[in-house]
Amino acid sequence: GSNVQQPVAFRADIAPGTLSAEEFGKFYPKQYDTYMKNAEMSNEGSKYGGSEEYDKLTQWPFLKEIFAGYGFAIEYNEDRGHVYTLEDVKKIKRINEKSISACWTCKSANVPGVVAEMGDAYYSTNFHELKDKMTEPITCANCHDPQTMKLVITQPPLRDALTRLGKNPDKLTTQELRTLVCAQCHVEYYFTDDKKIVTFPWDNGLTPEEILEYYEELGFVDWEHPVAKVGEIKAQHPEFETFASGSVHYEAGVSCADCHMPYTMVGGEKISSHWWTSPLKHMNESCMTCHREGEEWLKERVFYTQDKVADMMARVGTVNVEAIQAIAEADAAGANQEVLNEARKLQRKAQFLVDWVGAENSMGFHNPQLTFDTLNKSMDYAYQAIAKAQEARTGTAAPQWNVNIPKLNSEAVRLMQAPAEPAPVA
Amino acid sequence: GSNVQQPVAFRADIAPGTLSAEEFGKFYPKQYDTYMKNAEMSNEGSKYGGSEEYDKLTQWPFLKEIFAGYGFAIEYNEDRGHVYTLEDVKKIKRINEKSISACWTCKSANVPGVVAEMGDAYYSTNFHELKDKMTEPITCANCHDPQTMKLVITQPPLRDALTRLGKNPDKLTTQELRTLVCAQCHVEYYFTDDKKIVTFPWDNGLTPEEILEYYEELGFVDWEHPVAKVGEIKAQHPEFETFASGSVHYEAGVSCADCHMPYTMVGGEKISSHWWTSPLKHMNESCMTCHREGEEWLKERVFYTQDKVADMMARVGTVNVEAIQAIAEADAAGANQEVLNEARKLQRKAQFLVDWVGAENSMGFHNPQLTFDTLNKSMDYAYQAIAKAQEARTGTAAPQWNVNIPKLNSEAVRLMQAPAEPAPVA
Amino acid sequence: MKPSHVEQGAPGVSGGTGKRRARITLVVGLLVVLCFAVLISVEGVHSATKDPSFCVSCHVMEPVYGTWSHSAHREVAGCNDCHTDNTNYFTKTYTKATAGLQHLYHNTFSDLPDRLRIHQANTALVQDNCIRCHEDVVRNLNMDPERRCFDCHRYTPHSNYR
Ligand code: HEC
Ligand code: HEC
Ligand code: HEC
Ligand code: HEC
Ligand code: HEC
Ligand code: HEC
Ligand code: HEC
Ligand code: HEC
Ligand code: HEC
Ligand code: HEC
Ligand code: HEC
Ligand code: HEC
Ligand code: HEC
Ligand code: HEC
Ligand SMILES: [Ca+2]
Ligand SMILES: [Ca+2]
Repeated sequence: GSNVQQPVAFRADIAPGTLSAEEFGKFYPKQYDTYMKNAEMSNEGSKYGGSEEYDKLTQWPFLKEIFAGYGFAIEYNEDRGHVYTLEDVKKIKRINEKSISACWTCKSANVPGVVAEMGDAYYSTNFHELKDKMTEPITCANCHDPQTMKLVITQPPLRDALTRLGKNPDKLTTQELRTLVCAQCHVEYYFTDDKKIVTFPWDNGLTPEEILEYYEELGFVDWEHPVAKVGEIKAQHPEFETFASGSVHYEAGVSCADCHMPYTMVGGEKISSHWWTSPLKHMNESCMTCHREGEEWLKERVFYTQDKVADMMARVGTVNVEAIQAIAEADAAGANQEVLNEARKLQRKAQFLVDWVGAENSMGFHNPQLTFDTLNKSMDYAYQAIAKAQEARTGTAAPQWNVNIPKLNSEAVRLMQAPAEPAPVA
Repeated sequence: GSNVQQPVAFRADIAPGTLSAEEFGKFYPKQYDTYMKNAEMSNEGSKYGGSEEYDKLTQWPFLKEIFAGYGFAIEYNEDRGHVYTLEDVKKIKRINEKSISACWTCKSANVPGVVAEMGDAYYSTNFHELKDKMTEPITCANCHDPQTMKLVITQPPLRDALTRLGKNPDKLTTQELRTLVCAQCHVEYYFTDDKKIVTFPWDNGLTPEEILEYYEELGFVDWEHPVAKVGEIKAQHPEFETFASGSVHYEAGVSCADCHMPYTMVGGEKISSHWWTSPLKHMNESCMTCHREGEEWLKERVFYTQDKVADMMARVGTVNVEAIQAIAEADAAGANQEVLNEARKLQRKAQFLVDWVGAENSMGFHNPQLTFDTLNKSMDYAYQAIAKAQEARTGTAAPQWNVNIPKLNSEAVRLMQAPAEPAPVA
Repeated sequence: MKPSHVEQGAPGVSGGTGKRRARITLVVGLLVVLCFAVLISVEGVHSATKDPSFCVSCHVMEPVYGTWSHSAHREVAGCNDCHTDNTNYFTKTYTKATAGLQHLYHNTFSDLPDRLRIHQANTALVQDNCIRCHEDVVRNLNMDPERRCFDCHRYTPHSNYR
């Protein structure tokens, strides 16, 4: 590697423990100016995302059905800028008098300090009890060491997860950090049963199927669906997992910051934009360094993927609702409960997978192949649930076809050369 | 445009009507040498394609079930080089004593001349009757005017299709021709009912769904499936349609020849390789002028897509077989025929769509998004067919959920501002 | 059939109308300076502007300079070998002067596009230069007149930069 160090124009020695963005802003006014743009609310340029605080349950009516009995069926909005976190978490109707402080975790720069103070007891403490301690939204302190301005992982759940996976959270490369500072929050999580600690389910791997398997092994349940009578799992904003499990951009070494914090010229100087929003609002900075085709052309490519994902999700969501109804109807008709429970198990898997795609905020762009795959698997499980529910009700099972499928050309050639061999079942 | 015309080194004035590759080869030995490589048989570099003549029915057992009652269930092989066309079409067990000459159409340079001679009567003439006239496999004459070596569309079916769509087959740009010379053969086709003319079903558009719609309007049937008792449509090698309906490479202006006939340095000069085979055998020439990442990296990207497509196709194929069995079982159990016929209609659609992907020879690479979409729609129809068949048998319908889904952020915002409006059904 | 949808991004240069008058005055000024230069010696200007180091005297030219200087072309083709019309002395002088003025104008008023992109109109000129040098290699090929060598040779010579 090169041993030429980039000269750093200026590093203020801000006092450790400083949290307020204004404080940082005094020394880094250019970054601060872009940070203030996070207050802007517009959907300009975006077809499925954007920053207006509109209702996701209106946009995707099937969500209301699959989330029935859970807070997400009451209020669920499109996300907006980092400066709104405190306002939004406080006013959302998902918060009730029994809510716990775990919900503050990704909303405030105060959290790491509070956890250092209170230990794991923080998480299960009543949400309203800690309201006064949460004075800051997401600020510079969430990602930067104030003294050196180096990127740091401050959020305890990510520090824990990395450590569990054998990675030292303080020994990461800059390029890793340019993604992992976002993975502090833009990840799927759950609360442990006992202490309600915010935990990332990454032990089997990062793909939706591996995470589903993790939850199955754990027997984890977020809530009981009142119509399907199924213990369900809720998926949340798995941007990092979707992106990092094999997407073309991740494999090309691209980081979240490359697209969401592009270098911008401000007064003849390059800085990292701190306006975290849809890159479709500033494709020229975000994409056109790497892509030589025109901006309009590239945007059409994004929409080509997103339109297909949105249509597929609409359909898969619908089939998921039908699965819930099929189970409910069979139940009401006095179906065989043993068979019906198999349907319920399938429904749970189907729902987690479609929820994954719905909760992921890029409408498939972060990893198109994986997103299509996940939706298709959801549809498969949902229809299997319907077939089982119908079987439980009518006593008539749908046929099954189980045959080994070689797939690879090498395997087909091998089988042709040894045709006598008995074909094992798939 | 540029006004510097490239000087063309040498153009032989080969007599019109010359068909033999050897004749052309005397004047264009470099291209001829690469053409001779089409005789090479190897699967090197390829996971799902390749040039060995192995059995596709072993590789994909579901194909045998969905093609039951049709020639493709008897023998169906992986395709190989252009020089084998005559040998392969003559020996394939799909050809019987009643086969027609339409089957010669994409196998020999003699065809355009024979059609000029015989007119449309050619197509329905007995296959064996014209055996002696078919002396050449695919040769230079299929794509080149011997006198000028300019690219020309020689195949009558493509000339007809283009003319029908209002495009003059003799007024195409070079870049268009670099794709359309392949579209002479690598396309979905059918035989018209009366004269058995080879026809391309492009009047509604090129996507699998538009082509399915075309066949539905026509009520076209290739054969009767003996188990499902459904009039089925067979899909064939829709490389062009898949590629040209919105793939990232097509929209970037890339042509078939760019990847399958890359420029190669021969003796200090560039020529177009005339070895048509899997580009995974020569990615350095085919891909690496446009793509900067390493060859191995790019190949992994191809496999990332292809592996997911192959797994999905295996699953969707299986569900298609189950749909056929569900219909057969319901029929055997004396089901309501009216409802069962609805199941049959759905099965026909499902089968065409999975067949499309199986018949397309790139395992999804030519257009990943469209391929995933097509497979997912096939699964949807196949499961609907199962549900209908079960309904026909048991009298119990699975529930339906029909709700308008706004999808777009703009639409969600609009609805929130006018909440009173009645929501139309999807 | 759409042969190609690849657009060469046109730099979105915008200027506030209020500043326009002052600018025109300045541009005239610049023109005068340039004409002087021409009067003194066209050759002088040519020699002053022939070296890539002249091009990179502008900040915004650094990335393309950097990528070029790591390319196979560094030893064999300078900026002007590709970016001016090399048909003859007059076309070379003309294209240098007009492009030079444009760049000077934009640079002086610093209404710089975020990402530099070659102007669509200038691609034909570059293309002609590719062919000028590589005639022997490509003499057999019959490329579409709309197609550019650098549609495929996407990273010749500039590559990408972050
Ligand atoms: C591991 C980090 C993390 C935890 C823990 C977390 N959130 Fe969030 N939250 C996010 C991220 C990232 C977003 C933005 C992405 C999105 O909305 O999908 C978000 C968005 C939100 C929003 C705005 C959009 C919406 O959903 O309406 C609200 C409100 C919210 N969270 C409330 C909560 C509540 C209540 C809890 C506790 C049950 C909670 N959050 C726990 C990371 C987290
Ligand atoms: C969500 C994470 C996050 C937050 C919050 C954040 N930054 Fe950054 N910051 C980054 C990343 C990522 C980089 C790029 C670091 C790199 O590539 O080395 C960066 C870079 C910087 C740099 C180095 C120069 C540059 O522009 O690349 C400064 C200075 C800076 N940030 C200041 C701030 C200030 C001031 C705030 C608060 C107003 C802030 N940051 C909030 C993630 C964050
Ligand atoms: C400390 C937690 C946290 C960190 C760290 C974090 N985010 Fe967020 N992010 C959130 C929450 C919470 C929201 C939603 C806020 C709301 O809607 O009130 C959000 C919203 C967003 C949005 C949506 C904004 C819009 O205009 O709709 C984007 C984009 C985003 N984050 C990107 C990033 C990127 C990129 C990084 C890393 C460089 C990052 N975030 C780091 C918690 C975080
Ligand atoms: C190659 C570019 C690229 C990379 C890398 C990338 N994103 Fe995105 N991101 C996008 C695009 C494009 C969208 C879609 C925006 C839209 O639909 O308007 C998006 C959407 C989002 C959104 C929702 C924005 C909105 O409009 O509400 C969030 C949040 C987000 N990304 C976070 C992340 C995180 C976290 C990472 C890293 C784990 C990441 N992104 C990596 C390009 C990227
Ligand atoms: C740091 C480099 C980099 C950045 C930044 C980047 N990309 Fe890419 N992108 C790539 C690479 C590498 C590929 C793989 C193809 C290739 O080799 O060109 C790719 C592929 C794509 C594809 C084709 C994938 C497909 O499924 O069709 C699209 C579309 C795309 N990028 C859009 C975007 C958008 C939109 C942005 C900005 C929000 C963006 N990219 C930012 C490097 C980048
Ligand atoms: C419109 C052009 C066209 C027509 C008409 C056509 N084919 Fe083909 N054929 C192809 C192409 C292209 C391939 C290579 C791609 C593939 O195998 O999917 C092929 C491959 C084949 C192969 C080798 C692979 C295999 O399928 O086993 C045989 C044998 C064959 N065709 C026989 C026939 C027969 C018999 C008919 C008449 C029913 C026929 N073809 C009609 C274009 C055509
Ligand atoms: C399946 C179609 C096809 C067949 C068959 C075919 N060619 Fe070509 N040929 C092409 C295409 C496409 C080009 C590229 C034309 C262009 O870009 O202008 C080409 C180009 C050429 C050129 C121009 C120089 C070059 O290399 O680009 C020559 C000479 C040539 N072919 C000779 C032959 C000879 C000799 C044969 C038989 C041995 C043959 N071709 C068979 C499609 C074909
Ligand atoms: C006249 C009809 C015809 C034309 C024109 C044609 N093909 Fe083919 N192609 C076929 C047939 C038939 C086969 C299968 C031969 C066999 O298996 O016997 C085939 C096979 C192939 C294969 C598979 C070879 C392998 O190694 O497995 C490739 C790749 C291919 N063609 C590409 C192209 C490209 C690219 C073009 C245009 C430049 C083109 N073809 C033009 C009829 C045609
Ligand atoms: C961007 C590059 C690219 C373009 C453009 C392209 N292909 Fe391909 N093609 C591939 C790749 C990669 C494969 C997969 C090969 C494999 O799996 O071994 C493939 C596979 C094939 C195969 C099967 C090869 C085999 O191994 O049997 C045929 C036939 C084919 N393409 C024909 C076409 C035709 C006809 C067109 C234009 C309509 C086209 N291709 C356009 C890259 C391309
Ligand atoms: C369709 C894609 C494509 C286009 C258009 C194209 N080239 Fe190439 N070029 C290639 C490929 C592929 C190679 C590498 C051949 C090899 O390695 O055997 C190449 C090789 C070359 C080489 C030789 C490099 C060496 O290693 O010696 C030169 C010089 C060249 N091209 C110049 C040009 C010029 C000048 C044009 C425009 C007239 C052009 N190319 C247009 C694909 C293209
Ligand atoms: C003439 C140029 C050109 C050629 C030749 C070409 N590509 Fe591409 N490819 C592109 C463009 C343009 C994109 C879109 C992304 C971008 O802007 O880089 C792309 C995107 C891709 C992607 C990302 C799409 C995704 O779904 O992840 C892959 C993978 C890829 N190409 C593989 C190949 C392979 C393999 C070959 C050769 C067989 C090839 N390409 C030949 C221009 C080309
Ligand atoms: C006075 C500062 C300056 C100098 C010296 C300079 N440039 Fe530029 N150049 C610019 C600016 C500013 C732009 C962006 C404005 C635009 O796109 O027209 C630009 C854009 C370009 C472009 C892309 C737009 C186009 O015209 O197609 C090319 C190519 C270019 N310069 C080549 C050169 C070459 C070659 C030289 C040396 C002979 C050079 N430049 C010297 C400032 C300069
Ligand atoms: C070998 C030919 C060649 C040489 C030498 C060359 N350029 Fe270029 N330049 C190109 C081509 C080709 C493009 C267009 C790239 C594209 O759009 O894909 C270009 C584009 C540019 C652009 C616009 C940026 C862009 O990516 O489109 C600038 C600025 C530029 N050149 C400046 C320079 C300067 C300064 C030098 C000398 C240091 C130089 N060029 C040397 C061929 C060349
Ligand atoms: C002034 C003459 C000149 C011009 C103009 C020129 N080249 Fe070259 N080019 C050369 C020479 C000489 C070499 C051999 C360099 C070596 O091998 O070190 C070369 C090498 C190449 C190579 C092989 C090395 C590589 O970078 O891959 C390609 C490809 C190429 N040129 C394409 C182009 C294209 C495309 C253009 C126009 C955009 C162009 N050249 C303009 C003289 C030129
Ligand atoms: Ca948003
Ligand atoms: Ca093959």
